[in-house]
Amino acid sequence: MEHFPILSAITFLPLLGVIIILSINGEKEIVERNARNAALLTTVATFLFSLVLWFGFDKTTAEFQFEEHAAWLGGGISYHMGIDGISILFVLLTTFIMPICILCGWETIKDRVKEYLVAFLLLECFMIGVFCTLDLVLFYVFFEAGLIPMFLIIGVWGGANRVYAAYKLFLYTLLGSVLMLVAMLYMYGQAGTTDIPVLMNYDFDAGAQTWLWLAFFASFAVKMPMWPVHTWLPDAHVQAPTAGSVILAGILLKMGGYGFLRFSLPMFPIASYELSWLIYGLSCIAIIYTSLVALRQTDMKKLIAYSSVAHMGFVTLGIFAFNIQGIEGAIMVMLAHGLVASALFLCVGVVYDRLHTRDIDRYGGLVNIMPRYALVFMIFTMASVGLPGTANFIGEILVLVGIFKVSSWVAFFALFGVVLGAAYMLYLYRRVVFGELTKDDLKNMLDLDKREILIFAPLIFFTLWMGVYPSTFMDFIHVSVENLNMQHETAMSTYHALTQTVTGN
Amino acid sequence: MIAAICFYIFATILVGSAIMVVFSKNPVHSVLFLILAFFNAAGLFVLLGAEFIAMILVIVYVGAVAVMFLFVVMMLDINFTELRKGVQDYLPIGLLIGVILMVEMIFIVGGWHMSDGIATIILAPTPPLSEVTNTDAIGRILYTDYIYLFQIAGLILLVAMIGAIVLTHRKRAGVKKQNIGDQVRRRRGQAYEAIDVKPGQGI
Amino acid sequence: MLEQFPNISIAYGEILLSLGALVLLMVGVFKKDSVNLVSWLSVGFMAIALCLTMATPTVQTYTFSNLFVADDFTQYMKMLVLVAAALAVIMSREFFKLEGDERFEFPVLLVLATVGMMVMVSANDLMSLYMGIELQSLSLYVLAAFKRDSERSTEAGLKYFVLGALSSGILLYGCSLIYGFIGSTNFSSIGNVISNYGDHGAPIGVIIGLVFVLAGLAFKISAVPFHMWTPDVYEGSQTPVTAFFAVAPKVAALALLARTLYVPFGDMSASWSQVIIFMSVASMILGSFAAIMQTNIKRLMAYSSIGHVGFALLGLISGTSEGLRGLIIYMTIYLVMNVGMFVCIMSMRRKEDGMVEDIKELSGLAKTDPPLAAFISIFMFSLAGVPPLAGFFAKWYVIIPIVRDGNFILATIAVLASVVGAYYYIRIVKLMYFDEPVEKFISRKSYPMKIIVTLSALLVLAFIIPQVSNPVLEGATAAAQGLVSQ
Amino acid sequence: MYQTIVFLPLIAALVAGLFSKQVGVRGSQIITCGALIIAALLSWFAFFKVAMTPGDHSLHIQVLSWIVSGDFQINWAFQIDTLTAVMLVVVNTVSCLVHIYSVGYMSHDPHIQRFMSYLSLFTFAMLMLVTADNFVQMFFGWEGVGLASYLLIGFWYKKPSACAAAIKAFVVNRVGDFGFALGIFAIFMTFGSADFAVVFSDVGAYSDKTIYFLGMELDLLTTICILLFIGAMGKSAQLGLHTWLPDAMEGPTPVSALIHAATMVTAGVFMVARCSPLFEYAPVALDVVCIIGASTAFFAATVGMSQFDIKRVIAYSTCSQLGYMFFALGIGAYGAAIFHLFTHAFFKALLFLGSGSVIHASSDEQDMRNMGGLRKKIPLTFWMMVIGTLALTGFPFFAGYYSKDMIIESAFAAHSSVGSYAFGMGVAAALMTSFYSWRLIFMTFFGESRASKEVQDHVHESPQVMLAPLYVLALGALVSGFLFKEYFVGHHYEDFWAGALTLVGDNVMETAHHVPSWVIASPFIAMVSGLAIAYYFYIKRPEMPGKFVQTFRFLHALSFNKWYFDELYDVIFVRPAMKLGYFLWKSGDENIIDRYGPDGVSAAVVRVAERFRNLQSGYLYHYAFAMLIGLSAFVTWFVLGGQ
Amino acid sequence: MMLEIGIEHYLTVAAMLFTLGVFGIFLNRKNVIIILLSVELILLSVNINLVAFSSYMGDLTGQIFTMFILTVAAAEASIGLAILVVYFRNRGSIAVEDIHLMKG
Repeated sequence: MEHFPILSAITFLPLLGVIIILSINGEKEIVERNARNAALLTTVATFLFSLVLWFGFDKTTAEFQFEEHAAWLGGGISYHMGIDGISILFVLLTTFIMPICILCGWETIKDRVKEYLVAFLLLECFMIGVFCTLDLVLFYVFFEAGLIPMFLIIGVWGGANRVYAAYKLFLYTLLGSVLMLVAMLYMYGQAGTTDIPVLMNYDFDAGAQTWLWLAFFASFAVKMPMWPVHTWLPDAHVQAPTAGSVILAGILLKMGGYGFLRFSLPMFPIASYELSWLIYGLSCIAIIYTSLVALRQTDMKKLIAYSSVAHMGFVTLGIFAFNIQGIEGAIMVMLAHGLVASALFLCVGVVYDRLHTRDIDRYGGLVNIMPRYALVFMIFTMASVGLPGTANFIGEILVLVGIFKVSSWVAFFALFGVVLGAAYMLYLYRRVVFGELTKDDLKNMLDLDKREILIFAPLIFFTLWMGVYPSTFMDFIHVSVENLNMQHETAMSTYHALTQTVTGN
Repeated sequence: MIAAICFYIFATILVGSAIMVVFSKNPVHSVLFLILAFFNAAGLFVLLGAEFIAMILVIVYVGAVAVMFLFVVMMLDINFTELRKGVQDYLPIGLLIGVILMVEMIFIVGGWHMSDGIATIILAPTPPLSEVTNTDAIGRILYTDYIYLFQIAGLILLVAMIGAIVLTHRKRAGVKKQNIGDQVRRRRGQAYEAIDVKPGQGI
Repeated sequence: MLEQFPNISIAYGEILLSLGALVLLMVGVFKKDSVNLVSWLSVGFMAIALCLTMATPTVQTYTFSNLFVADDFTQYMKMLVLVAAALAVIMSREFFKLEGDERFEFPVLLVLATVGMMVMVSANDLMSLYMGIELQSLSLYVLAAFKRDSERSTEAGLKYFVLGALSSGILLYGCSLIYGFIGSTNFSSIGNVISNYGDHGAPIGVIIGLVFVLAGLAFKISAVPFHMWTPDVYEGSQTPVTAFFAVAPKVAALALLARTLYVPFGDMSASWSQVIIFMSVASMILGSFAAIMQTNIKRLMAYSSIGHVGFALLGLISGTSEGLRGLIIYMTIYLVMNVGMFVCIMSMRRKEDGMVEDIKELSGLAKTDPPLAAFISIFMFSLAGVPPLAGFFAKWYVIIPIVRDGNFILATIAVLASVVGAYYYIRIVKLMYFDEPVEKFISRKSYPMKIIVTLSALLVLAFIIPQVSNPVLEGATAAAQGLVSQ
Repeated sequence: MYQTIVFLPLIAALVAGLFSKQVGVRGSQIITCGALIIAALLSWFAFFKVAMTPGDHSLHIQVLSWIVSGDFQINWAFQIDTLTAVMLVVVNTVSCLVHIYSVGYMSHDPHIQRFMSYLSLFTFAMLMLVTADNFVQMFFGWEGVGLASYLLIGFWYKKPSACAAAIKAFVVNRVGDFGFALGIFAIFMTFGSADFAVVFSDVGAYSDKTIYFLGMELDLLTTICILLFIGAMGKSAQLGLHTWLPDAMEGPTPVSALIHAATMVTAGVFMVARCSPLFEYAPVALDVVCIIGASTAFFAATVGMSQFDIKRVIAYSTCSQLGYMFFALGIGAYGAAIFHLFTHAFFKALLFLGSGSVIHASSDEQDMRNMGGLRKKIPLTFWMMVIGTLALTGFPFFAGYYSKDMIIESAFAAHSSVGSYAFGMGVAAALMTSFYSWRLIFMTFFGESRASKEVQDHVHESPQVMLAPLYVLALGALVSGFLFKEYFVGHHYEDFWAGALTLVGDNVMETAHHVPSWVIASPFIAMVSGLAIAYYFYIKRPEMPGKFVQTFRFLHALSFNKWYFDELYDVIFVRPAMKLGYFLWKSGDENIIDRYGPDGVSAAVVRVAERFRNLQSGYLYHYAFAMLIGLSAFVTWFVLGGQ
Repeated sequence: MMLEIGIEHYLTVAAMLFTLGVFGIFLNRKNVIIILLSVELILLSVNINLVAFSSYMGDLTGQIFTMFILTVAAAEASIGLAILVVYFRNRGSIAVEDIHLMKG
C-alpha cells in the first residue's frame, strides 16, 4: 500500500463511532447525550476526512483514484476500493448529509437513542461503501447491507403503519437485488473476476447482455424507484422518521442511478442501447403519473415522495440519453435532489416535530408565525420546481438537452413534469404556509431554532452554489463522463458495424 | 422340479401371510402371520442355499423379535373392537400408486443379468460347498473382513439396549422391592417404635 | 485368518468415542449424580476425537477391507460433526438442569450417534453406509422421544421412528438392487463398473437402485418430499435435541450423500442430478413458503432447515469440486448460525411457564433484553442471506457453480426462494423490535452458553473479513478436492 | 457599470430581505430605492451611450462560466446593445418609480421590507433577462421574474384568491416555458450552442433544414420560432395563455404597474425582438405571431369593456396592448413594437399607479361600481389618469399616438393577408380601447359617488411620495413618443438600433410612412368614436349600459366572463388533472400496482404458505404417502425416461 | 417355463413383499404395531433380494449384508416397541389416526 487507505478510512470510520456508542454505559440521559455527541462527532469527522478526497482528487483523468487492493475471498474477488468522477460526489454527498441527519433527530428521538444512532452510523458505512467499492461482491454486500439498518430505522422509529412500510421496503428491494445477484454470479462465471474496472472492459455476449441488463435493471429500478415499482417509496417515506426520509431520499435513491451509471451503461452498452426504449417509456410514465398523483396527496411526505419518483424519472432519462449532457445532467439531478429532497423532508420534519401530523389540511398560514421557516421552505420548493439558479435546474436542463437530442417526444413528455411539478409543489406550499392562520393548535408553533437553522443553512448554501456556479462540482465529473460516453460510443459503433455486416450478408 | 414346487408353495404362503399381516383386524393375528411369513422366507433361503441365514431368521426373528411383538401387543392390551375404521377415501389412489411401483420394480428386476466382469469385483466369492459349509464360509469372513461392521452392529445393539431402558424403565412409586443391603443393615432401633399411648386417646 | 491387521490409525477418533461411550455408560450407571461429569467427559472425548481426527494424515487412506475411507473431506466433515455434537452436549447442560430432568444417557446416546455419523462420513461401502445410518438413527429415535412423559416428545419419537424405518427400508432395497446389478457393495468397485458402462449407460436396475438410495438419504437430510417428519420432530423434541438434529445429522448425511454421488456414481451424474435438482428446488420452495405460517419457533427452524438443505443441495448439482466446496462452506456457516440461534431459543424461558416456543413471546424483546434481541437479529438476517453476514456468502458459494453451468432458472428460483424466506426471518426481527414487549424472559445464562452465542454471532458477523473466511474457504477447497479427486 | 446596474438590485433585495430586522422599515426602503435610483440613472446613461450615440456600441461582458457540459457551454454574460439599453431604461425607470411609490402605497403594510425586497429581486431577474447573451441565461431571468411575480402576486398571502392567482401565474407561465425550453433544446441541437451570437450568425445556413419533431418532419426554424413564441405567449399573456394576467391583479398595485404592465409581460416581446434574426428566417412563425397578437389585441379589448374591477380593466388593456406589440413583431415592425413597449411602459405604469392612488384614496375599493365623482376629491390623481388615458388611447401627440398608430399603419403597409387582419383587429381594438379607457375615467371620476358614506369621508389625495412618480411617468407619457419616434421607427432607425434588430425583407415602417391618409386617420377616428360612445353611455345616458346589456345579453356575457377561458381551462385541464391524479393514486397505485404487485404477491405467498401448511396434516400415513409418491414419481420418471 | 425357477422369481416375491410393507405403512389407520410389522416385511423383502443375488452371483457379501440387516432390524424393533410403549403410556392409544398432536 503506497498511500494511506483513505477510502477505507472514510467507509469504516462510522463503525468506530458504533463501537464507541455501544461502549457507553450509565444513566439514561448521560448515555443519550454522549451517544449523540459521539455520533455527531463521528459523522463530522467522516465528512472532514472525505474533504481530503475533494482536494486530492485529480480532475484530469478518468482513472480510478485512491485505489486500494487487498486480498479478500480469492478467486478474482478482492477488496478493491476506488473512486472516479462519477462516484466522488456521491461519497461527499453522503458524508455531508449524515451530520445533518444526526442533528435533525437530536431532540425528537427519545426512544432507544443508542440503537438509533448505531443504525445510522452503520447505514453511513454501507452507503459510503457502495459508492467507493470497485468489486461486484463488495458492492452487493454494501448495497444489501444498507437494508438492515433502514429496515430497523423505519420499523422502530417510524409512524403508525411502519411495519408494512418496513416490510415493503425490505422485501421489494431485496427481490430486485437478488436478481442482480444472479447476474453478478454469471458475470463472475464468465469473466472470472468481480473487479469492476475489469468488467467494464469485458465484452459480454450481446445476447447475454440483455438478460444481465434486465437483472441489474430489476434491482436499480426498484431502488430508484421507477414506475411501476415505486410504490414502496411513498410508504417508506411516510412512515420513516425524518432522518430516515432524508437518508432515503438523499442517498439511498441515488444508488439506483449510480448503479445504472456504474454497471448497466459501461458493462452492457448494447443492451442499454437496445432497451433504452423501456427506460424512456417508464420514465415518462413515471414523470407524468407520479406528478399527477402528487397533486392529490394530502400527506406532505407522500407528496414529496411522489415528487422524488418524478425526479428520478429525469435521472434515468438522462443516463440513457447516452450523451454527455444527459449523463452529467443525471448526476446533477441526483446531487441536487439529494440536497433538495432531503431539505424538503427536513422541512416537513420541522412542522411534524411541533404538531405531530403530516396532514396538509392540518396546516395553513404558517408564514404568519414562522417567517424563517416559510423562507426556507420557499427556497426548497422553488429548487424542487427547478427554478434556474438552483441546483435542480442545472440537472434538469442538461437532462432535457441530452434527451432532446435522442427523442423530442421523450423531452416533450418529460417537460410535463416541469409544469406539473410547479403545480403540485406550489399547491403544497400554499396549503401549508400561506393563508390565514386559523387553526388554534398552530398558533403556538415556534419558528426555526438555532439547531434547525444550522441544519438548513448548509443545504441552502450548496443548493444555490450548485445552481449558480455548478462548475465547482461538475469539473469533477467531466472527464469520467466523457470517458464513459466515449466507451459507449465505441461499443456502439462496433455493434452497429457488426449488425450491418450481418444484415449485409 | 421339486425345488420349483417348493418355491411356489413357500412364495405363495409368504405373500399370502404378508397380506394377512397388513390386513388382518387383530394385531395378534398379524404377528402370528408375520411369524408364518418368516418361516416361509426361511424356506426360500434354504432353497437359495443360505442355510445359516435361514436358521438365524427362524431363531432370532421368530424366537425373539416376533415374540417381543406379541408380548408388547398383549401388554398394551388394546381393545381392538373399539378402534375406528378410518374412511379409506384415498385407498384407490394409494393402491394405484403402490401397484405401479410394484410393477415397475418387477419390471426392473426382471431385467437382471450378471454384471460384466463380475468375477473381478466380487469381494467374497462363495467357496464351493464341498469344501466349506455356508456357516463356515460366513464365519470366515464375518470376523475378518467385516470386523468393522461387526463392531458397529454391537454398538447398535448397545444403543437399542440403552434406548429401551432409558425410555421404558422407570422407578414406580409404591412398588415393593427387596433390597438385601437395607435389610442387612437394619438395626433394631429402626424396626419398632415405642409409643406412649395415653389412656382414652388411642394412637 | 488375520493375514493383516487392519490399519486402525485413521479410525482412532471413532474407536476412542466408541470406547468412550462404554466408559461413560459405566460412569453413569455406577456413580450417582454423575450427569455433569458424564456430560463434560463426553465433551472431552469428542474434543480428543476431534484432535485425533485432525491429526490423521490427509492422504486418502482405506482400511477395514475398504469399508472405511479417510481423506480431507472426511476430516473436515467429521470436524463439523464433532463440533456440532460437542456444542449440543454443552447446550443441553443448562437446559436439563432447568428442566430438572437430568439423565446421563443423553450424552451417552449423543456420543453413540456421533460415532454413527462419523461412520457415515467415512463410509466407503453400502454396508458401512447402512450401519452408520442405523447407528445414528437409532440413537436419534431415542433422543427424539427422550422426554418420555411428554406427549409431544413421544409422538415426535414415534413419527420419526416409523418414517425413519420406512426410509431405511427404501434405502436398503436400493442397496440390494445396486448390489444385484453391479455385483458389489464397495464404492470403489461400483465406481469402476459404472465407468466401464460407457455410452449405453448403467442398467436401469442400477439407476433405480440409486433412486431408492437417494430417497433414503433424502429422508435423513429432510429434503422434500421426504421431509414430512422434520417439523413435527423438531417441535416435539426437547430443544437441545432439536439443536442437535438441526445440524450434525444433516452434515453427516450430506457428506454421505456427496460421497455416494461423487465417488461410486460420479459417472451417472446426468441421472441423479435430475433427482437432486428436483429435491433442491422443492425443498427451497417449501422451506420458504411453509415457514411463513408458523408460530412455533422450533417448527419455524425446521422449515428453515428444509429450505437450507435445498440450498446446500444446489452445491451437488454441478458435480464439480467447486459445487462441493459450496456445499461444505454452506454447511459450515449453517452450523454456526444454527448453533447460535438455538442457544437463543433456549433462552426463551420464563419462571412460571418454563420453556416457551411461540414466536409471539419474542415481542418487544429489544426492550426487555436488547443483547438477546441483537443476537437473534444477527442470526435471522444471516439465515435470510442478507449481506454482509455469513449466510449471504453461504448462498453465494453454492449458487456460483449453478450459474457457471448456465442454469439460470435454477439460480433465479433459489434467490427468489431466499426472498420469500427473508419474509419470515425478518418477521422475527419485526416482532422483537417493532412490537410492544411482553413479559421478560429470565435472563440466567451460563458462561458456556454466553460464549457459544457470542462466538457464533461474531463468526457470522466477521465472515466477511478474510482472516475469518479464508480458513473456511481453504479447508473447504481442500476437502472438496479430496473427494472429487477419487 | 453594467454589473452595477444588474447586481445592485440583487444586493438591495438580499439586504432588505435577509436582514429585515436589522435594517428596519425605513432602512429597507432607503436601500432598495437608493439602489434603484442609482441603477435607473446608470441605465439612462447607458442608453445614451449605447443607443443615442451614433455607431455600434454594443458590448459583451463575460462574468462567470455557468453550465459546462460537453459542448453545452453556458456563461453568465451580458450582451449590451440598443435593445438591451432600451429595456434597461424601461425596467429601471419604472422599477425605480414603483419603488418610490411603494414607500407611500405600502406604508400601512406590516411586511414592507419583504415587499421592497421582492420588488428589487424582481428587478434583478428582469435585468438578467434583458441583458442575457444566451438563451439559458435568458431563461434564468425568465423564470426569475416568474418567481418574483409569484411572490408578489401572493404577497397578501392571507387572501386565498391571491394565493390562487400566484400559483396560476406561475403554472401558466410554466406552460409557456414548456415551449420555450423545447425551443432552447432545439436551438442547441441545431446550432450546438445557445449563445445569441453563435445562433444568430449561423442562422442563415439552416433556413431550409427540417427537424424531426414529435414524429413530424417540420421546417427547422419555423418549429424553433414557434416554440420560442409559445414561451413569449405565456409571459406576455397572449391569447390562450393570458388567463393569469387579470388574476394577477390580486397583488398590490405597484406590482401590477411594474410587473404586469411595464416590464415582465413585455419580456415576450423583447424575446421575439431579440430573436428577430431567427424569426426573419421563419415567415410562417411570424405570421403566427401576428395572428395571435392581433387576436389578443381584439379579444382583450372586448373583455376590458365589461369589467368593473378598475385594475382588471387596465390588465385587459395591457393584454390588448401586448397584442399590438406582437402583431407589430409579426409583420416585421420590430422597431415599432419596441417603441410601443417603451411608451406603453410609461403610460400603463402611470395608469396603474394612478388607479392605485384611486384605490388608496377610496379605502382599498377596486370595484368601479362603488366609485364615482372622485374628480374633485383627488384632482391630481384624476389628471394623471387622464394623461395616461390619452396616451393609451392614442390621442395625438401623446406617447401612444406615435407608437400605436405606427403599428397600425405598418400592419396595413405589410400588404399581406395577415397584415390586413392585424390592421382590422388593431383598429377595432383601438376603438374599444378608447371606449373602456374613458369608461373607466367616467365611472371613477365623474357622476355621483356610489361609495358608502364612511368611505367617502375618508377619500383623500395620496401623499407626495406616491404622486411624484406619477408626475415623472406622466411626463414620459406626454413626451416619450414625440422625443424618441425618430430613433425607434423613424429616420435614425439604422443608427439607433445598430444591428440589434435584424430585418431581412423590406422595412414596413418605411412604407408605413406612405400609406393612404384614411389609414392614418382610422385609429384616430376609432379613438374619437370610442370616447364618444363612452361619453354617451356613462355621462349622458347612464342607464344605457344596462339596456345595452339587456339587449345583447350573449355578447355581454361572453365579454364579462372573459370568453369563458377560465371555465374552459378548468374543465379541460385542471379538473381532469385533479381527477386523473386521484384516479392514478387510488386506482393505479393502490388498486392495481399495490394490489397486484407487492400486496398481491405477498397475499399469494401467504395463500400458498397456508396450503403448504395444510399439507403437513400431522398424520403418519400422509407423511408416508408423500414419501411414496415422491419415490414412485422418481422411479416412474426414470423407467419411462430411461427407455 | 414356469418351473424353471430363476432369480426373477425371488426378486418378484421380494418386490411384492416390499409393496405390501409399504401398503401396511400408509394404508393402515388402526394400529401402530401393524406399521412396525410392515417394516419387518420390507426388511424381509430386502433380505430375500440380497440372498437371491448372493446366491446367483456366488458372492457371500449379500448374505453378510443380510445378517447385519437382521441384527439392526432386531435393534430397531426393540427401540420401536419401546417408543410405542412410552407413547401408549402418555396417550392411552396407539391408533394411527390419533397421532397428530403436532401438525401444520
